[in-house]
Order: sequence, then C-alpha cells, then structure tokens
Amino acid sequence: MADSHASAHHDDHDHGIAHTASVKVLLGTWGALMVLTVITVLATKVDFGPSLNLAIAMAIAAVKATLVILFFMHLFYDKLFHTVLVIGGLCAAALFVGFALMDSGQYQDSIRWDLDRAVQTK
Amino acid sequence: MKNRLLSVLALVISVAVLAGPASAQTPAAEPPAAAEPAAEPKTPNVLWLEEIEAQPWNTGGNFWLPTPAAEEADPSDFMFYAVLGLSIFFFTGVTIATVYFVIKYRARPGHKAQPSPSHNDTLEITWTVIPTIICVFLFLGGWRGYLAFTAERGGALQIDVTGQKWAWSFTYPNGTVDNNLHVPVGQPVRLRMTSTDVLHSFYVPNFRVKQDLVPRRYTYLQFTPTRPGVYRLYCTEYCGKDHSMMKVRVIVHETGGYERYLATVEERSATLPPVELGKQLYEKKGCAACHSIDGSPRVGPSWKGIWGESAKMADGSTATVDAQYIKTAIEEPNAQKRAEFAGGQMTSYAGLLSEKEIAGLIAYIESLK
Amino acid sequence: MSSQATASAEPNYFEVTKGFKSWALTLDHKRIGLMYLFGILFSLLLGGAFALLVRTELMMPGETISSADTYNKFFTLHGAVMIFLVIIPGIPAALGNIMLPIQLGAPDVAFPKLNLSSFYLWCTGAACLLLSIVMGSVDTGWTFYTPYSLDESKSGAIIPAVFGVFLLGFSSIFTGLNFLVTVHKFRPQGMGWFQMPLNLWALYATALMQVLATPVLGITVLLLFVEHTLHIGIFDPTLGGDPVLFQHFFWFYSHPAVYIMIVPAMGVVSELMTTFTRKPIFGYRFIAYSSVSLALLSFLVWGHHMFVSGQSPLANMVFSALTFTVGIPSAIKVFNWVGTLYKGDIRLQTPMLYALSFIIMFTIGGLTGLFLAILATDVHLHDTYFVVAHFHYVMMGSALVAFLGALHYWWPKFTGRMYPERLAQVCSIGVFVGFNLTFLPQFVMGSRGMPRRYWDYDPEFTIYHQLSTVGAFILGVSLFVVVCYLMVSFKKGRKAPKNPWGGTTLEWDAPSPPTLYNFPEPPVIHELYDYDDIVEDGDNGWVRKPRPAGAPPKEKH
Amino acid sequence: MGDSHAHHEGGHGDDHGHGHGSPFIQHHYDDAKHQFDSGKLGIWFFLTQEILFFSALFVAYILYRHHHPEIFAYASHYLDVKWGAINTAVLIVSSLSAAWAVRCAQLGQRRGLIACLVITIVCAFGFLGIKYVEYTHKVHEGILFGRKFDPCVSSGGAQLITKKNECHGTKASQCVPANIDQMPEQPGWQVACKAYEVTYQGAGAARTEVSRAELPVCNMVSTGHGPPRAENPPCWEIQSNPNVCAPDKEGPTVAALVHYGDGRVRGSTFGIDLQCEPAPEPSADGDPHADVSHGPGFGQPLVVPSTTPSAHDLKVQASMGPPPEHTNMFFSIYFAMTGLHGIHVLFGIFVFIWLLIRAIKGHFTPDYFGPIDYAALYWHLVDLIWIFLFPLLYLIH
Repeated sequence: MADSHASAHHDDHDHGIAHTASVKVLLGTWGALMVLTVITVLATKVDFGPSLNLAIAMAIAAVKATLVILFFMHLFYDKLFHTVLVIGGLCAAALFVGFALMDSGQYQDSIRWDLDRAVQTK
Repeated sequence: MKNRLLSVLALVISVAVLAGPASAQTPAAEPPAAAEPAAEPKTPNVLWLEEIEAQPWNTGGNFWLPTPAAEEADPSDFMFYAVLGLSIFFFTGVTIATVYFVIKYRARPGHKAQPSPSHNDTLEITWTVIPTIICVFLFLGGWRGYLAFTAERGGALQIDVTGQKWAWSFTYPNGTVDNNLHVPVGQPVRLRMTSTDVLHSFYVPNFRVKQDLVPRRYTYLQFTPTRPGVYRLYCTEYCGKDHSMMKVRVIVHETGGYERYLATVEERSATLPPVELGKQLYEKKGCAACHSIDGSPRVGPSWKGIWGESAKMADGSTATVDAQYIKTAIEEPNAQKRAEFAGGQMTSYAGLLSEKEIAGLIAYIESLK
Repeated sequence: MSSQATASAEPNYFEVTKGFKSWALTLDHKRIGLMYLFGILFSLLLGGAFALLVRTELMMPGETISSADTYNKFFTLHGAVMIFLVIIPGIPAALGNIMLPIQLGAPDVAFPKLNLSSFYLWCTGAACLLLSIVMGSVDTGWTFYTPYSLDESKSGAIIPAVFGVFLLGFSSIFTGLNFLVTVHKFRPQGMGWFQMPLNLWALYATALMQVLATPVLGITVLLLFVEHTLHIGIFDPTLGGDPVLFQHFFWFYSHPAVYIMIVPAMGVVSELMTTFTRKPIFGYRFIAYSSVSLALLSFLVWGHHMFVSGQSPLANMVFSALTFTVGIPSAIKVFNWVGTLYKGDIRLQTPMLYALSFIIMFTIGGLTGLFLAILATDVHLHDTYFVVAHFHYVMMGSALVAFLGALHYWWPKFTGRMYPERLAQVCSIGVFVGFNLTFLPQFVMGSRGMPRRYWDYDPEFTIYHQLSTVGAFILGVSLFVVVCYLMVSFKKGRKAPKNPWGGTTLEWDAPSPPTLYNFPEPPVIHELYDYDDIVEDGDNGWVRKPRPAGAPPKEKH
Repeated sequence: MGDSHAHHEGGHGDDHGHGHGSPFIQHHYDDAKHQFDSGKLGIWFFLTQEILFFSALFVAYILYRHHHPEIFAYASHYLDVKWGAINTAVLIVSSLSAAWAVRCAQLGQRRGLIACLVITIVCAFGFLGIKYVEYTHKVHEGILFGRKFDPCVSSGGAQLITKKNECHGTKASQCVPANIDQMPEQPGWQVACKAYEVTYQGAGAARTEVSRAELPVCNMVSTGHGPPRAENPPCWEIQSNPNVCAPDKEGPTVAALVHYGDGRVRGSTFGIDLQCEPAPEPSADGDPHADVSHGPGFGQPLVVPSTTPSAHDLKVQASMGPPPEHTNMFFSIYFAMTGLHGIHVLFGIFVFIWLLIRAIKGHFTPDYFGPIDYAALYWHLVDLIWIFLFPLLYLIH
C-alpha cells in the first residue's frame, strides 16, 4: 500500500492512528506561505502585462495551495486515495470550467438593448 | 398459473412491439413525400392577411414526421429514419431474445438452471465494440447534417425575429412588420432572432429547424424552404402562461408571391383608415393576450370603454386615458401602471410600432368607448 | 437452524425500542430508510396526482379542467416532486439505506447521525417545496430556467421552492458521502471490491455522482435564491448576466442526476436478474465497470440539453460526440442482462416481472436517446413530446419500475411480511401496459412536432393525447393499488421467511426483519451469486444446504 | 484499492465501548483507527464536494472576466489590497494554529490544544471583523451587487453622481448652481449648455432605467490663461465636447469636469437633455477632448491629460471616471464568492467553539482526536479558497 511516505522524514512520526506533523514542518510551511503572500502582493506592483501578471499571481496561489494541502492537510503523509479524491475533485471542476468556456463566445452583452432595437426596426 | 402469466406477458410485449415502432416501419420505408394527403392546401395566390389567417396549415406527412418543406429536412430525416431502423432492429432483437429465453427457460417442475459460462470476454467485447462503431457513424452523420444548418449561405434573405410574451414579430428588409412569417420558396432565409423578455424558441416542424431566442443576444437560424404552403410555427421554449398560444404560421410563397405580399401589405397599410389599422394591430401584435375588447379584465385592463376614463395609478396619482397616456403606455408600459393591474408586466413596444401604428391603436381604442 | 433460534431470541429492529421518540431520533439505518420510504411513497402519490391532472387537462384541446396558468403549475409540481422527492432519493436514500449495510454485512452505515440529519434535511426540503404550493405555486418548470424564473412577481413561491431544492441537494450529498465511506470502510474480510453485489457497485457509482454533481445544483439554486432576495444579477440579462450560464450550471448537475436515478436502478435489476434466473449474472465485471464508467461519463455530456439554446457549434459538436459514449455502457448492461436469462431457471415473481419490464423499457428509453444525441435530429425533436416520452421511459419506465421491483424484492426482508403475490403480478402488468400506452403515442406526436409544456394543442394531436391519458389512468390506478396493498401487508401480510426468493447476497442471511445491528452473529461470506447450495424448503423459503465436511472451498470466479 | 478493512461484528449495545480506549469510539466501528479512518475519508469526500460547490462561482468569475476584462480592472480598484493582504495573513496564521491543534491533540497536550483552538477562533473572528469593515464601507458607498450597484465614488476615488443621489455628504448641497449664460468668455474652453439637469447614464446597471439627478454647476472664474477655475470646489463644470455633442446625434452627450478642493480635475461624459452648440476650434494649448480614448459614448471616462501621461496615469485617470457598464457584475461575483466564503468561516467558528468546549472538558485523547483533524482539514480548505480569492479579486492589474 503506497499510503505513507513518512519514513523519509526523520523528524516526523506516526503515532499509531495517523501521522503527526512536526513543529518544524508546521512553522516552515507557515513561513513559506507568509513570504509567498508578500511576494504575490509585490508582484502586482510590477507591470508584466495583464496576462503575465495574472499567471504569476495564479502560480503563486497554486504553490501556496499545494503547500497547505501537502503539509497542513497532511496529504503528503496520507493515504493515496485521499490524493486521488482531491485530484478528482479538481478535475471535475476543471472540466466544468473548460466546457463552460467552450461556449463563452456566445455571450453578447455588448448589445445595446434599446438602441439596437431601434436600429433594427428603422 | 405461471404459464398463463407468461402468455399474458408475451402478448403484452408483442402488442407493444406491433403498436409501437413496428407498425411504423411501413411508412418509414416509403419516401416521405409520397405520404402526402390529397387535401394539402395550395399556396394562396392573393395575399390578403385575412385569407392567410384563414388558411389551414399543412398537417400532412407520414406516421412519424410532418411533410418536409425545407432543405434542412433532408439530412435530419435521413438520420431519423436511419436511427429508427437501427432502433427497431435492436429493440426487436432484445425483446425477442428476452421473450424467447423467458419462455424456454421458465421455471417448471424438473427444470433447473443449466451450467453456462458466467462471462465470455469475446462476446462481451464484441457487443461493446459494435455499439461503439455504430455510435461513431451516428455522430458523424448527425454532425454533417448540423453543419448544413449552420454553414453561412450567400444571398440569404435576412429577416429579424423578435419574440416576446406571447407573440412573434417578423421584420422584413423593407421594414414591414408582421406576426406571421412569409418567405419565398427556394431562397435561403437567415433569421436574426432575439427576445425582449424571457427565452423563447423558434420551431417549424416541417423545416426541422429550431433555435432559442435569448434576451440580449442575437441567435441566428437558416433554412431554405423547398415547398410552398402554409406551415405552423411554434414557440418551444417554455415561456409562461400563453406559451401554447405562441403559435403562428409560416407562409412559403411561390416564386413572386413574397414580393406581391410585401407590396400588398404596404399598400394596404397606406390606405387603411387608422381605426382599421389599430384593429388589425390589436389582433396581430398579441395585444389580445392581455387586453380584451369586451370589458372583461385579463392581465391588463380591457380596452372597452377605457378611453377618457380617469384611473388611479399604482403610485397613487390619477391619470386620464388619452392619446398621450396610451402612447406612454405602449412605449413605457411600466412607467404608469393602473393600480388594479399593478402586478401585470407588459413589455415595451417602443421601436416595434411606427408612429402611424401607434396613432392607429389610439384611434382604435377611442373607437371602443 | 441455529440462526433462527438466535433470531427469535434477539428482537428485530421494530421491537427493540418503541414510541415516537425511538423513531424520530433513531440512528438505525433501517428505520431511517423506512421513514424515507414512507415519505417517498407519499410523494409518489402526490406527484402521480399532478401527473393525472396534467393528463386530464390534455384530454381535449383547449381548456378541459384547468386554465393555462394552473396547468403550468401542475406540470412544474409533477416534475419537481417526482424528480427531487421521489426518483433521486427513491432507490439510494430509501432502499439503499436499508439494504446497503446489510448487503455489506455491516451493523450500520459509517455515519448514523449524518444519516439521520440527511433524512431531516429531506423532510425540511420537502416541506419547503410543498410550502411553495401554498405560497402560490411555481410555474417555471422543474428546470427553473432563467430569466423566466427571475420574475419577481413569483418570488413568494420560487424562494421556498429553490430553498427546498437546496436542502434536498444536501440531503442527497450526505447520503452519498455516507455510502461511499461505508462501502470503503465496512466491507467485511473476504469481500473484495469484486466480491461486492452489483447493487453495491451501482450505489457506489451513484454516491460518487451525488457527491460530485449535487454541490453544483446547491450553488445554482443558491444563486437563484439570492437573485430573488438580493437581485445579484449573475443570470439576469438586464443586469449584464447570462441566462444561458444558468443552463450550464443546471445541467452540470441535472445530467448526472439522470444517472443518479438510473444507475441504482441498473444495480437493482442486476440483483433481480440473477436471483430469479438462479444463476450468476453474466459478465459481472463488465456490469460493475459500466456502472462506474456511466458515473464518470455522466459529467461530460450535459451540453446535449442545450443544442438549440444558443450554445456554440463547437460545444454542440463535442457534447454530441461525448453523449454517444454513455450509450455504450448502457448497451453492455442490457446485453448482459439478456445473457443472464440464457439457460437460467426463470421465475416470474413480481420483482422479476418488473425487472423484465425494465429491460424492455430501458431499451426503448436508451435507443430513443440516440435520436436526441444526434445533432441533426435533436434540433427537430428538442423540447417536443419525443423528449418527454424518452425521459419518461428512462426515469419512470426504468428507474421507477426498478424501484418497484426492488421494493417488492426486499419488502419481505425489511418488513418481515409478504405482499399478496398474485395481485402484485397483476399490478406489475398494469404498470407495464399503462406506461407504454401513455408514452408510446408521445413519441409519435413528438416527432410530428407537438411541443412540450403546451396547455393547448392542434386537433391533429388529439388522438395521441387521448391514448396517453387513458394509459396514464391505467398506470395511476395500478400504482395506487400497489401502494395500498403494500400498506396493508405491512401490518397484515403473511410472515416472511428469511430468504423467500433464494437470494445469495448477505441480506438473505439476516433475519426478516433484521435485528438492531442486522446480524445476531457475524455473517459468513459466501461465494457471490452461487446458487448451488441454496434449496427451496416450502414455507421456510430457501435455505442454505450445509456443505459436507471436508469439501474443498469453492473456487472464486 | 488496498483499504478494505478487516472487520468483524463486535459490540452490540451491551458491550458498548468495550475494548476501546476512548468512550467516544462508536460501537459500530472496530476500533479507534477504524473510526478515525472512516471519518477522515468522509471529510475528504466532503472537501471534494466543497471544491465543486465553489467551482460554479469560479466558472462565473472566469467567464465574466473573460468577457469584461475592463470591468474587472476597473472594479478591483474599489477593493483595498491592504485589507485583503491582512486577511490572507490572518487566515494563514489560523491555518497554522489549526494544524498545530491537531498535533497537540495527537500528542495529548490539552493546554496546547486549547491555546491553538483559541488562536484559531480569534483569527476567524478577526477575519470576519475585517470583512465587516470592508462590507460596511461598500454599503455606505453604494458599491453593491446587481441592481443595488450605485456607487458614490469611482474606483479611483472621484465622486460620482448616482442614480438615486443618496450618498452621504451629497455633492449637490456643496455646489452653487451658476447661471452659465453669464459666464465670461473662456480661452480654450467653451461653455455652451444652458440647463442644470442632466441625464446620467454612467454608473447604472440597467440602461433602460435612466434617472435624473440635479447637476451642481460650478461658478467659473476666468484666469486669463488656460482653463477657468472653479470658485467653489468640489463642483461640476459642464463642457461641450465636439466629439460627442454633435448636433446631428441623438441624445447629446456632454463632457463634464469635476473640480475638487485639492485642485484635481477629472472628466466624464454624460448624456444631457439640452441643446449643444458646436464648439469652436481648439486653442493652441491643445484640445483636451482629442484624447477621449474609447470613442464617444455614455459612461466613458474622458481623459484630460496635463502633460504626456504615462500608462499608469491613464489607468488611474480611467479609474476616476464613472464605472463601465455592468460593473455590477464584478460585485455580484465578489459578494457571492466572499459571502459564501464568509459563511464557511462562520460555520468554522461554530465548529471550533464546539471543539474548544469539548477540549476543555478533556474529551480528546491520542486515541480520539478525529473531530479536531476533520475541522482543521475543513478550515484549511476555507483558507485555500481564500488563497485563490485574494489575487483573483484584489490583485487585478
């Protein structure tokens, strides 16, 4: 069963029912999250162009999310099936977004409702 | 007892099979056009509105499908009959196998389940792969037909369609507005459609075309009528109380008829006395859905005797029904609503009616006092 | 046998405690399931009554018994009650709740308190939905399409209705979550994934969909709720919102919802087919896989409800192609069921009659689905009676018929009473005939162009509508009789033996009715669907032959 | 899957709790680990469900941002990055304390557990407090969702005339209407309109709902060179605009400048119910209207450059104009997302208070700490969602 990678971590220990996170990992994760928060704010002050700025912000957010999931949420030490669940949920959400975007070209709210109707019937 | 039950079941199944798809097989096999009833109405030569209203629509067709009347019907019908044949084949197969097994292996004294394999990979893979292949072909066929609908066609006659609760309005390139759709035979038609309130859907069964009308969007629909006649046009997206009344006619004119129709309408509306024009608009524009002319209240006030009345408004003020009031009520219906009809919602007709038409409606309401 | 002695020694779950409180606060999955069942049967009659009102109105063109407005409320309530209160919770929440732990050999579901709270969520949701009837009734259709459902003059009824649907959604999510964990964590030793009865596979696949799809319904109706209370405008075109986006949200849930209805039905039918043919199901693994693949594929196809909504041609193409993929696992299942009949020893008791009707009607429902997956024909058939007939074949002709089959199959187990067999057989044939008479004509009028949700219609459709109405009354009467005799047999029926049908899954090793924790002593896991050791024993039903000492253990398939 | 659990029927009522370390191990579980693992799997399924629950709002966000990048760019200036960042930090701290609480519970450190739970609860309240401050500000300024979007200020801080003119310290009372007819001739600027009432169509969401607001007009003082100066700022000065006030156009639009007390001048165009005269040729020091960047139209900001503006200046100036059409959509999504997230935070607070009470009672042992772990997992998910909401809502460039 590929449930646990705990053996690689000298400081972490399993306490019988579940893995216990070490203080070092907790504080380290927390520090990294705080630093990344500062970086993400600073990154918006620099103009890389709207899409690149967005990409940077999202990449940082993704890194932060991964840190939270792996260490705060113990997924790194946890059962493989829980990872499958998270990834499955994200895939379903991605699917939802992707298919909905496929249809986004149809949205036309630029229509000036009243004006257009007048033009149309003139 | 079990035998009796069995025979009942078998009977039911066979009746279902015969009454259902099987009996349809005969007409399905015939070419669709051959199943026309003799009484199919001819295209009107004289295009007076009243006569068109009186024309019965084409109710022909075969057991399964109404008379095809546009190019779009061909790919659609082809796929329909193809899948129908396929369905009948599979359905018959499954049913016969089921009934046969049930009879043959029914429990009876001395009968036991015989050893048989619990699975058979070759067989199972076969009946996975065959449906897969069939599905691929069905998809491709359906997609090709759909592409034919959506591909842009040159030289199309563009008609603007507006749907609202619960009436259609068709605006022709020369500005004529009508509540029935008139199109010439043989020419591609492109509809630019939108709705002023909720979703509606444009559907002409004989053309096999359908498209939703979405508020604040334009949707487009194309078809090329191939057979002159009068057909029904339905709203098929549920839109409220009179959804089922949002039903008008499509008139496919013979060559030249469409132009004559437009000319006639123009001429008539130029010479029509305002009261007559108003009366016609009342019937054509869906006013009748909410306003009666006999004094009975519907969603909105009846027009009978309303002229000159001074009525209490929803905001507490009092207003007299005069020309100005009616004009406002048509263009900004919810600006000043009468207290007793405060719950009713009317959509604005601003831009949908010309000044002359509004004057006609005013004259008509005045004539009803 | 010793187990019978134990069964009489330990009180069954009805007797173990008494009084209102012992039911209202029970954590026993069987009691919760039974309460669900009564709620669902009541809703079934209510939804059926609305269906008959709809059909009566359509007996003649024009007004027959009700105005257009009232008719619109009838069909909306029929749809909403049947879908949210009957079919979706039908097999999983009621019968699944009762049978899933027993089939697993487990004492209860993983989270009994969550189970009870999801029952109360269901009750509250149902109450809200019914409250909307008092508040003026919703007339939007069960789909709540915007912008029609944004009409403020109807807020009074729409707000409780969508709130009710929100609660019902969460009830469904919690039930699903409970089942998933129960299947994962409560399988006994010796029961691997591929030793699970197919009903459990189906319930597992269903639960997966409930957990993944239903939240989207939750957020969608929540947004509709705030549209009405706060005018937030995400779906409101006058505020820049997109009404078609609502359809995407709605169908992202509601297409999987169709499979939430049908997949457990398939599971039940698999059980019935094997028990009443007295032989193992043909192609166990294919059926198990196809349940799960249906669950996953159901998320990829929602756009086929929107082919004419103004969706982009690209999306139409992709969704059409993907839609065909769901046809394949469905076809596999039908072939496997028919294959199971081959060389069996077929007993036409009531559950089997329902299972056979299921096969025939599901075949019709599935094949007519092909017409709607094909772009070129769907454009013609969309929103006509063809669609109405198609989904009734799937939801009613298949899902509800399987529910009835399952109800009769397990009724002796969880009530400890037999229902009147002969009457039940007659009723099952009544259901079959009535159903087909109702919906076969609708295919024809649909393909001839009769739009759905029409209060009035053209005279050319009169004959089809009349046939349909007659069929609906046959169906209605049959269902009513079914509910009546079940209620009577609940108190007065003949005492049921432990295993009246000769089933091999674990629930037939539990007493009828089961004890509080289902099994007085730990059940022995036998080879799945092994009918060799089970023999008929008169009034005692079927009993397991003791295996001769020293006989080699049977090889597992 | 390899997680099939060895399971045997033990414990029916009478031997309730027998053989388990904690009285909270329910009888239908084999042992503490079985109960813990089941609960953990359950909470992970629940979190998966939560992902899907939020996903629809992300779909709405992505679609509308895709359609209207300008709205998102404009509207995010309404949000204060400072508060967003502080809230992010607060949530991260609470996440740490929640994770630490699990550790404490696993190791049986009751005091540490209580302390961690208290920190988590305090942070959660802090988060909601800051959200309350932000929401209150938006309610006061009319920066709301859907139909209620009627802001008093532009996202850059310029005051706006609202549809209902209900803002606090309304501008109308501070301005002295002037008779424009008596204005002196101005070099470079032409005052040519003759009424005090304009039809404002900028900020409103619904185009069909046009409301009128009284326009406070400045008393202009000629300075002899350059534009005239307002006597009583802040106030509005009507300018004719040759780009948009052409006599052949329906619904003439008029350029208006806002003079602020601190000397800032910002421009906007508005539809107006009055006659416009053709403007004279622009003077030598440049025609300010030539820079109307988005062409004529209602609700477009009019950029009045003083020198050659940088891209950043233009952006700031754009944010001074009235909001683009449908800016309400941004706030619909903003309030939907942060509101739903806030409800989750609130729910988390209840859960943690309940856990705190149980921790004080000493319910949790190294054998039984599941609820702490599940609540912490839930809380991390709430944190995760905020990690995405923060850049998506506050940090739009």
